[in-house]
Amino acid sequence: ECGHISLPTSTVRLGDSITASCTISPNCSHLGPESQILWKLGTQLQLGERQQRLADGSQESTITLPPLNRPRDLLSCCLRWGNSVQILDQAELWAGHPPAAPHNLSCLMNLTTNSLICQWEPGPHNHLPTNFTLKSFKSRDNCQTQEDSILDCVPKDGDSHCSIPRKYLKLYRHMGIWVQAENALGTGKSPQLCLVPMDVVKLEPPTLWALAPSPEVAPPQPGCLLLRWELWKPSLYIEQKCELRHQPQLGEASWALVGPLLPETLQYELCGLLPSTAYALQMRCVRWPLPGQWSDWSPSLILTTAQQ
Amino acid sequence: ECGHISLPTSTVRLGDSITASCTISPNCSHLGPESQILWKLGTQLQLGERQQRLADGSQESTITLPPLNRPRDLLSCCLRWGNSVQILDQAELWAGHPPAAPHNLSCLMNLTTNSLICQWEPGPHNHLPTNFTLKSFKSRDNCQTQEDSILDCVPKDGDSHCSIPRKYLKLYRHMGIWVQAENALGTGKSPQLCLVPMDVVKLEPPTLWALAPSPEVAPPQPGCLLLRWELWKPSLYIEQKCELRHQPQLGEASWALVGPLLPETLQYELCGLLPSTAYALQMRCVRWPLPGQWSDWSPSLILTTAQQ
Amino acid sequence: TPLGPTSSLPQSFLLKCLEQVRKVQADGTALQERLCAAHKLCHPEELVLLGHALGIPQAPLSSCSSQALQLMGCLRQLHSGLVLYQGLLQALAGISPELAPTLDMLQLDITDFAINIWQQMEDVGMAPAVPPTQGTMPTFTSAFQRRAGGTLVASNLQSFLEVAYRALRHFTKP
Repeated sequence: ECGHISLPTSTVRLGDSITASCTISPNCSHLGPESQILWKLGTQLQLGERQQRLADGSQESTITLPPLNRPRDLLSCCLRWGNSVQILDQAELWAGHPPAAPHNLSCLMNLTTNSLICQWEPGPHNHLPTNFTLKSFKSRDNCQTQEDSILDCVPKDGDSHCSIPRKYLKLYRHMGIWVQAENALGTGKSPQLCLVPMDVVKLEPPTLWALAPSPEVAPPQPGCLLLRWELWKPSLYIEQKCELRHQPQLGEASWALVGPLLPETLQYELCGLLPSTAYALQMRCVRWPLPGQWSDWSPSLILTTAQQ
Repeated sequence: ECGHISLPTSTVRLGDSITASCTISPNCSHLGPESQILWKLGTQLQLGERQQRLADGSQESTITLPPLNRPRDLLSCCLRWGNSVQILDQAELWAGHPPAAPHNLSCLMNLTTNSLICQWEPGPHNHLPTNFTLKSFKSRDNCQTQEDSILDCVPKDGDSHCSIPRKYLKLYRHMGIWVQAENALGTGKSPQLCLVPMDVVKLEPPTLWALAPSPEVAPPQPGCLLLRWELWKPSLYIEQKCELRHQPQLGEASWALVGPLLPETLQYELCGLLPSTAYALQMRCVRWPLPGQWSDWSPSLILTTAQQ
Repeated sequence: TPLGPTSSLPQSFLLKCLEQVRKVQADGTALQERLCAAHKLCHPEELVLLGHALGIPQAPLSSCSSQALQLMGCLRQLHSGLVLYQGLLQALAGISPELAPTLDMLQLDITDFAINIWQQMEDVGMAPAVPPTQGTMPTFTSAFQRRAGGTLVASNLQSFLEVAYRALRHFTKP
């Protein structure tokens, strides 16, 4: 090797400085006895503080660089050769911060993909290549003790979410989950969540239908509407309660809430409404009596009450 | 095994028939001495032509099925047991045709993905699971002799195109290419193409610009237009010739062709046009003098000639 | 919240069991529907003879039947029945590419359910000293036998779960 840069580390905090040394071996052909070693940081040529001849005849230059203020820079060890400057070795310098602890970690159990999807906020950019890993373990108690090995879920590059497939989950057991951010300067850990996948199931809203009058179904009273609804199919096995809200399509009317309602009803008469008025109806459900998360409100069903 | 169906083959041509036999072993518990073996094709129950007791005490029934007219069917060997019919074995029957030879094989060298993309027409559906493979070999001469091993390019399920990555290609050498279709009844081969990847490069059209009058550029004469164009960047290393066509935006006017034109022109004056008339201008290029494929025509550039 | 062996178990545990029974039933129904659609194996009663020949074991639930309803005995039988079905479903591995995902889901949910019961029995100090084993499993030697076996196992599982559901329903009534 003609020239070799040695560095204590190639990554420092922004604003820190680094001392580097470069050794030019004697057998670097065409080398004059007192060749001057030069340094290039980015495009700026600099002299080292000290250049000395080592026992084996090689030349060594040492330089303490100014505080690094760019996340990435190239340091070159050069030699004046005739009227050109020859690059003999090059090193990448990184400067940034240790990763902040990721925050706002939240998880939802998706019944369609059958996976636990967790997302988080990575925190401020630290200028360094940073790996995020979603770590989890199963627990028999409230996540005080770890029942088996830690599972790593590695998100795609740049993503701040990761999904744990069904086969790694125990749907009715506690699991501890946190996010770990790691770069060359350190590690940041989010606070640990302790959850039971089934308790964070993300339900899709039920489907609301108008009940058309038919021989079996008498037309609704004035000021009433006939409805029926069906649970989201993949959640049929989950016992739920639901809520209905309605709002007359008149200016700034507010929502009125009706509930709790049974999850499956073939025919429901909603009364106490204004006659011949268009109403927006929405419904949502939640796992109950076992813990769960409310689904979003269903899309609006617009129905008009009969005349007086 | 209680019952076992044996078949000469599980795939025949549509309209052919199959002779099957089913053997019921004596240790099939609850088996009466003269239990009757029945056959079910799809949902239709049938008796075998012959049922005989074998030396080892097992019963064997043989049946010649009617000509198969459905691509897929299920043949069941059954036993009357009390007043129920018990299924003891089941075999899948496939009926179809040997694959037709794929045709209209054509290939283009894509300079963006740097791969040779070939497509073909699979030919009529043969009702059987059929695998298509694009096969190719490199050749020193006009594909008479094979220089190295055959490369298989397997398209995604159901696709009729496959792309051979750059690292498997010798861009300036001949290669023999064909498509092979294979199913349980046979193989179909397309005619073989012999091509040189660079001779089938698919060029993107050049980009046409109007030349705005400026101090250096005198405004165009009446009945003339000032243009410039640039080759498609990834094809700059390829020597090309180009053609321009223009069409006045007047009813059913036809295209007029101007060419051959040099691939790179910073300033071109197109004259002989009607004054104060809007013209649609398009350009295309081809590798030249080496063989190549014309690019598509570029999108239209609409320019209006100056007044008289 | 540990409880003495005589009093009933935590309500939330029993509600979770009911939910898990419904979930496994839904998985089982999906498997039955696919076996019927893809392979025309829609009636388990057509496969009884084959079932005898294959030697498909059934799981006893005597302590869960209305005549001799006994909570802990029922849970123990329910748990060992689930362990048996875990083994039967493993023996069906390689049933067919189309059915594999459905079979995997059923296995995962049964395993979850079995673990929950076992750990609850441990928490109340009622777990048997030796966990139950699957016992000898039938060997399915052909694709057809795996599909026929799948139809029989799925059908037996539904009846097993029906009995368990009624018993658990009874135990959850306040």
